[in-house]
Amino acid sequence: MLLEVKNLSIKLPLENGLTLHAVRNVNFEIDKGECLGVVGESGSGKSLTALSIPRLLPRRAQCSADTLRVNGLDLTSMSECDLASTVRGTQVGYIFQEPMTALNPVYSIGRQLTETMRCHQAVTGDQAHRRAIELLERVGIASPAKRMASFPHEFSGGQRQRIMIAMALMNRPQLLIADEPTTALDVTVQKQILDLLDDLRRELGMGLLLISHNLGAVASVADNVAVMYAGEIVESAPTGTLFGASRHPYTQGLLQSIPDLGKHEAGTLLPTLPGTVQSFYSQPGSCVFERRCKYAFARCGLEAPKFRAYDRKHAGACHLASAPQPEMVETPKAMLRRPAGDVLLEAKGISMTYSVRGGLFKPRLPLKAVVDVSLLLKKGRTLAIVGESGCGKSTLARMLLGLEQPVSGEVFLDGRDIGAYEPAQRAALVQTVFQDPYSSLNPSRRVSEIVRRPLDLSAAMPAAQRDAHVASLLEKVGLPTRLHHASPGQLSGGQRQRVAIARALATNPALIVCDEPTSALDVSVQAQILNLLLQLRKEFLLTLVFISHDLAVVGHMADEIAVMYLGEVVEYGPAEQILRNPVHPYTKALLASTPTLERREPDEANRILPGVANPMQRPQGCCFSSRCPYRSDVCGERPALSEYEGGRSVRCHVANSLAEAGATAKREIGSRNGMKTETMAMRA
Amino acid sequence: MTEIALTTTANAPADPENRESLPTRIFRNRSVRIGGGVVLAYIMVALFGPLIWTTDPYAQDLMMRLRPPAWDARGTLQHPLGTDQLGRDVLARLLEGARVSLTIGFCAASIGAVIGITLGSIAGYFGRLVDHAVMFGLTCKLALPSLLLAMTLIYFIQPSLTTVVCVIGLMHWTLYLVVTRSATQRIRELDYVKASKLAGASARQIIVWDILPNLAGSLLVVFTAEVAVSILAEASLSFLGVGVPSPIPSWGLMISEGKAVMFLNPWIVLLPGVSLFLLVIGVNLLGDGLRDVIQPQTRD
Amino acid sequence: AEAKPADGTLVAAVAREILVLDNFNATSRENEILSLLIDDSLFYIDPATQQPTPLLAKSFRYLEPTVLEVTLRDDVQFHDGSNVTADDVVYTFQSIINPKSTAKKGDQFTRWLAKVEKGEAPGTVVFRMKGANPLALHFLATTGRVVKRGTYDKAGTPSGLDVEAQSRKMVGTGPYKVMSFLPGREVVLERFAGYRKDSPKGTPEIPRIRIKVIPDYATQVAEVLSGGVHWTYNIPTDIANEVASTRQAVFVASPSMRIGFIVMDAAGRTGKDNPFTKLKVRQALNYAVDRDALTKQLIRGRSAPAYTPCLPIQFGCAQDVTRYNYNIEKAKQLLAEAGYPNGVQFDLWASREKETLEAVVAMWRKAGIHANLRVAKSPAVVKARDENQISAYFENNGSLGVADAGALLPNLFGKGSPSDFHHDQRLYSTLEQFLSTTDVPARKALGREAVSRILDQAYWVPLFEFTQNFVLAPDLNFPQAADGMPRLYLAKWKAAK
Amino acid sequence: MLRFVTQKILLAIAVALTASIVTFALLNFAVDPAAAIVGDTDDPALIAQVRSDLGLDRPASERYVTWVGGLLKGDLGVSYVMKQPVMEIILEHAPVTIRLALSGMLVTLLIGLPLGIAAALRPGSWIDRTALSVAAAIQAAPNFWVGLLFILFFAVHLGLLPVSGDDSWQSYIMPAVILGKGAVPNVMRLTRSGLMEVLSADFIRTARAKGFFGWSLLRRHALRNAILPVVSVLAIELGNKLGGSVVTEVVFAMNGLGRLALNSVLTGDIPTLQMLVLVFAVMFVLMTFLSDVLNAWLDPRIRLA
Ligand SMILES: Nc1ncnc2c1ncn2[C@@H]1O[C@H](COP(=O)(O)OP(=O)(O)OP(=O)(O)O)[C@@H](O)[C@H]1O
Ligand SMILES: Nc1ncnc2c1ncn2[C@@H]1O[C@H](COP(=O)(O)OP(=O)(O)OP(=O)(O)O)[C@@H](O)[C@H]1O
Ligand SMILES: [Mg+2]
Ligand SMILES: [Mg+2]
Repeated sequence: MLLEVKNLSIKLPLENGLTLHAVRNVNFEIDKGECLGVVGESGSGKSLTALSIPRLLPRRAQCSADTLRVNGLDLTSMSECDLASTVRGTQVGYIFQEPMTALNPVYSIGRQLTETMRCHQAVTGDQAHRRAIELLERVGIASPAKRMASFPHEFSGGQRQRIMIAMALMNRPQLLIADEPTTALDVTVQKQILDLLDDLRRELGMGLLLISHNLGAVASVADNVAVMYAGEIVESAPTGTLFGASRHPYTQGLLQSIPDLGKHEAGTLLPTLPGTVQSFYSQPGSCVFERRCKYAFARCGLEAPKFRAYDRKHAGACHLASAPQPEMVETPKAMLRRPAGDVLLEAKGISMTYSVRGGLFKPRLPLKAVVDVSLLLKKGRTLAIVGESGCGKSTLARMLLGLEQPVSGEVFLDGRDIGAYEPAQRAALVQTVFQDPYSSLNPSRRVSEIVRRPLDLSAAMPAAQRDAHVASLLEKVGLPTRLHHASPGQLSGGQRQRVAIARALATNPALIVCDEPTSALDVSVQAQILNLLLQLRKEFLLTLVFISHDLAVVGHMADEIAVMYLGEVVEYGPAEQILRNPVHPYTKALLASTPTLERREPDEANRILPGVANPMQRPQGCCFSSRCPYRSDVCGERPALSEYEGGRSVRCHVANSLAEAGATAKREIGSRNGMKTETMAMRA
Repeated sequence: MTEIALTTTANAPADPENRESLPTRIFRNRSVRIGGGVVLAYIMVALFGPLIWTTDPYAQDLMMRLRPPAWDARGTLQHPLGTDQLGRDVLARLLEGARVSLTIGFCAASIGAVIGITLGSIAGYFGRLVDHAVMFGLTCKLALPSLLLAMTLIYFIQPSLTTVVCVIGLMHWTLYLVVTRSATQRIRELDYVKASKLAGASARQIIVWDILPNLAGSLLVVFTAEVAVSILAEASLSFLGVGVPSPIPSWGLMISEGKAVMFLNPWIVLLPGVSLFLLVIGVNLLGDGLRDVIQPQTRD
Repeated sequence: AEAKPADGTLVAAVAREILVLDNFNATSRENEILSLLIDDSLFYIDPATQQPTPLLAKSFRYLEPTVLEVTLRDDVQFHDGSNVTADDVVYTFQSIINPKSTAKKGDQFTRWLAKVEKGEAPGTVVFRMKGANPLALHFLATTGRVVKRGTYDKAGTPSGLDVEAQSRKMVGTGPYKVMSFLPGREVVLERFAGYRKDSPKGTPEIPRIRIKVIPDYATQVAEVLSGGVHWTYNIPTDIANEVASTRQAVFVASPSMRIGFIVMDAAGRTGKDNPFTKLKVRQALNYAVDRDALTKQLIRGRSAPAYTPCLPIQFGCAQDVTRYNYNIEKAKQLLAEAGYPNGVQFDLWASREKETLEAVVAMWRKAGIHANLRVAKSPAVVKARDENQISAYFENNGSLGVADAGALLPNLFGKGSPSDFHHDQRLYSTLEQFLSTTDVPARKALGREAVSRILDQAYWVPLFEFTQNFVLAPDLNFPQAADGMPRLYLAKWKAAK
Repeated sequence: MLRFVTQKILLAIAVALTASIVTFALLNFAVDPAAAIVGDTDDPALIAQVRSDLGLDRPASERYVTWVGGLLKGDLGVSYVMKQPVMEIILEHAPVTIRLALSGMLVTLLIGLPLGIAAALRPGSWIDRTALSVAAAIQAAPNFWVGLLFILFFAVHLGLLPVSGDDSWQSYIMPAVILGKGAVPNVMRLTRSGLMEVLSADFIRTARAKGFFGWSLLRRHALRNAILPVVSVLAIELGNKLGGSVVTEVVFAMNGLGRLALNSVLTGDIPTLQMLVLVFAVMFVLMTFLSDVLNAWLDPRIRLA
């Protein structure tokens, strides 16, 4: 066994005197060349568990384990000095979540790479240098010899993550721990990094501990998966078993609440897990999932279930004798029918250019954040905007909201230029819900004040009625009454997002622009919020602009989709059409990279080229040409947005030939859906 | 050897149940308690001291000059802390001096606050040209040697308590400006400000309702720091003879006037010096404590 | 402390900056002290008699009451080794009275000196005065230094003169010569080897003198205590006493010939209704000051009460005149009579002597005189006075070190004086005569008349004679003089015990 | 880079110009220096003469133009009081202040850095608490008061150091400590917070995961990052020290720019004051420039961005 962890517990004394029992009785092991994926929601103790292996926990953390062995070395009794010289960086390589901050910004990457080797092995600088170049080459950094002298900030996030991987591999470790290595990255890059890790582990025969909150990411790489909840492993099994035949109610709930193309019908309510993850300040005397479990019975509240084996490699902690049957949520048929009304919002060729300074010594340069975007949204419809980070989604949203004036082009709201509205008039027509629930509520005000503010500002409603209206809104978004006058600091992310939604509804607007409303939330909470939005959309007859980088979420919500790349809309049309038969190479790549719970055959044809979308260095001509697998000479010219069948428009020179190939893709998706139904049937 | 704080995902909610309210945390802080106690004690002394110890701080008694404090063999109980070179009661002057120092500290810091916060929020909120203009003003202000200017202004305008307060206030607004501006710039970009804008709030409404309340803590910290700085500035200016005019019993002036006889009568500089020192340390402790509680991330 | 340094250098500290070396172009006391060291004048004031005695001069005689002939010695050298000649003397005084000269002391000469020329006999110089002047020798003694011919010449300037020529470098004739000078910081002097042995000033003993500017008394005192400085003056008595009590320093005091007084607006410059236009009010102020307490208990040192507007040591300053002895009752009564039964109220302006004046104000208060002491920098006081905003202010005057009331009263009470707050025609003419009569008994009578007039009219409140305090290193011997002029060339180190 | 430098120079000129106008206005409208210059004598004729000699009877705006014109020609004016070219006076006084500021800086660093590092390594420990209290005390003790106590104790009582002056290196010891102490809390806190922040940074965890620990971790990965904010403050602090040495120089009777400044105020020596303000302003701008450049040199993010 490469790594054996038995009965690992971690306690954290907090400043307010309590002790957080962050990780309790965790057991797992990894064999040589094997990959264990650990999944769980935020705060479930994944990182602490991983950090405890090379004993990198915070100093005040108290860690105890019956066994903690790497490659036969007992780590529990080792001194700090021995650990540093024999385990860390040599036996165990570690990759951290944040590629932006995990490298020291003031030293060149060459120095950071070579020092890893030189501090452990008697090698010359030259040898280390060569090894570093070799590894950089292997992880896919172009012209590595030249880039050795570069500093971390000169690389993109994906490149930095590759450098981190190279650094972890410098001393040929037996075990590689990757703590959310792709969370901060775009899906296309995420896919590349995960594939790289998978290749490397097979190639080098390393053990890999892959931590993620993204079940799809783990599904594609791991051999075995452990699900953590509130500091405990509640279920562990081989990947196929876990995703196909999970037995713990939490795992099941989690798997169902993730919108998945093809699994959930667009617009239906998602099965949810109520509430949020809990923290424990003492050894729990009950099942940790009891509070949120639909199947909980008396025993669950009295006794913590033992971690027991269901099967040879399948184990879990639950009192239920047999696996519960996953149930489907009924969606009222009315919710699915979305009538299209008059045009509510229209953008005509809007662009936004910022001027940014490249550096202290550099002059300001223009940055084209949004380029020539035209959209049309009818009352009652939902338009989704999707694209990777930095492609201009939020900027576009700000222009649609009238918060910023486009440098060229116009936005019409209800037939009138949005700039021509009085602020109060505009507020009654359009509102927004933001991405980050932590910055969208004023921390120095109470929840009720925050929701009341738009009413006070518009003064449309008599002051006496406002409080009652606020209470009814908060009721509608499902915020418990006891929190109506709480300050935002006391709310969880999901609750905050509910407040933000209530605020958006306060002036009873026709249009709500949601800028990534769920991307900061855990999957179980994400499902709650998506459901809430779906319900409200019905009840208030809302028109939505829904922004996201997650194609699956978009697919679930949208009637129409606009795919953005580097500020341009590259594909725009009805949702099913685009998801079923993407035409633009970028849409194709996006779809191929979106993690799903099944293992998918690598789609070599649509493998996007490595690189980054840098708005400061836009390629000549087609904005996607620098990463496009179908690139040819014609791409040096900017393609026009041309119409295709089904009311779809695509901005690509080779769209015609790709549309042909779409037929095959359609069939593929069809068969996948078929398989899906099969599995479900089997479980039933 | 070193401690690393685990960066939990920034979004992990602080456990709601285990958050104490800000006032509770403030009052539990040891620095706040000690510093606050000292400051409170000084305020009490300044308010009520002269009512209890009614000796006139300006009355001279030429026969009773340079008496040491009562515990010295040559001291008298009539002047518990002795007398100065003009035979004035040191205790009475110290008590009066507390009024002077506190008045100057609080008033000057408030003047600075009004200037700095106004400029800072305007510059931070509107950005661009306004910001450039304010920042240019700030650079000029920083470039001008403020002590030198303060000396010149006070000396030539006519040294008086009001002049000193105004000039010191005028010299100490930069920190407020910097803090307000950067916080405003940061908050301006936050989503809740955009939400307010979208709800139709005007710039003034946003600054007053959304931005400034969130700065209250930081500004309070700056304010305490500036109170200490102003008190010290007044003392220094008075010491140099270009501050509060005599015979007003400013501690700095008392030290300046007493320094010639300090070799044999060290209490004459020690007493006002210690009073000044303790007050400033109290204010600073209070400020540090507040900062620890209010902005734990920037904890020193 | 073992103060005497190995090389015998005397370190003297002065509070005010010495900015120029040339005493013609300076007005401060520090420059006078320095000038006595580096310059010899035609005459000098004998510290014992306070009378002018020939120094560079061999002898003198009046050819006429307004024509003075001075015979020069032929053995006097400048610091550069050249001899002092009649040409040098003529050049010196002709330059200073040149109407285009801007030298600060020029005024003091042009007031009485009309022309200077070479005498008929070799080595003689003739001074032609504007009128008979009883103080001519005094002035030549206190300010009559001699420079080398051509020193101030500078072509191209409007006057053809450069009054700053000796500001930084000095070729003098005194017992010490300037080795180095950092304006505002220090002057280092060294004994002048070529100084004539039989000079009445004597041969200095101390080889080097370093005059340091230390602006602060406390620092000066600390320096003396720690042995870094051996000579300081003007230290307030309190401090001096204290320091002396440590036995690490010695306190000596001498008279100063500097009188402190309060000027009241008898002329109604600030308005006809001001209380000081009433004689009784002015008298009340005079009666309500306990000068003895002031000098004996507060100022101390060699301070003495002043009952006359000049000092007893000064010629012409009669003492058998009206005397306002401390009498509160009388003061109250006078106030009541003047129509101020509830007392008077006014601002008393001053630029120095704050503590003393606070004591005076406290004394007055007992008689119902409520003065609000306003201490301002002297320019501000002067400005306010010249703009007629001041009805009473404190002033002091050192009579240029001349022991004669003629060096004091006409300057302050004479017509056109900025401190003329009386506009008394009778006094003007008395003083005019006092300054132009050379006959001794007649002058004495005129002096008495002026003094009594001033006192009878109570134009001033004379207060006290300043004390001249010195704090010295214990092993320094430094003789005092009645005029309070520090003569550092007389200092000696005491023999080691 | 060229742009950056030009911009900074333009800014410096603008700042200096504004500063000079402000000072000129303050000084020339508020003050009549003639009386102050004449000194003890108060002969109105003499004052009037001085006034016209100095050209003070001309309108202030005209004088300002003349003054700036002089500056451009390299003629910085002549002191009213000392009758010496102002630049000469300033150059004469500058060495003392520069020496003082530099030695003060040294004191600041020698105390501030080690304390800050020690405190950051053991947050919450007695070292940390002591360091913080020391910083608080240092900050609260008024310079002039501590200076007097130092003189009282070290110079007069113990006779170890000279009371005042600037003629030997010993006479710089006490003033340097006094001047240096002011910035100690700042530097200490910055070092402490900088280092603590760095130590909790992700890249330090990376370095630990690579097998670094203890001193080598600190030296190779933490210190440089932690020092960055300190460096930029130091340059500004040096500028402050140059301009803020008035009290120290007065207490220790040192002939530097600070005392020159006080004297110029007291004597109404406007040309010197104007020049001093200008010199300090230019110095400040220079120092900020220096701090920017230093930062850019130390921090590749700024250098190469
Ligand atoms: N240094 C720390 N101090 C206090 N509490 C901590 C610390 N580090 C982690 N925790 C707490 O321990 C629990 C588990 O944290 P951990 O970082 O292991 O979660 P995670 O599963 O990695 O979450 P995420 O997905 O957000 O990274 C959380 O409740 C967290 O708040
Ligand atoms: N105010 C601004 N000034 C300068 N550049 C900006 C500004 N706002 C956005 N940008 C730049 O414009 C580009 C688009 O930004 P935008 O926030 O719209 O992207 P996004 O698609 O919302 O990204 P994310 O998914 O990370 O939220 C980015 O390169 C960003 O750096
Ligand atoms: Mg984590
Ligand atoms: Mg965004």
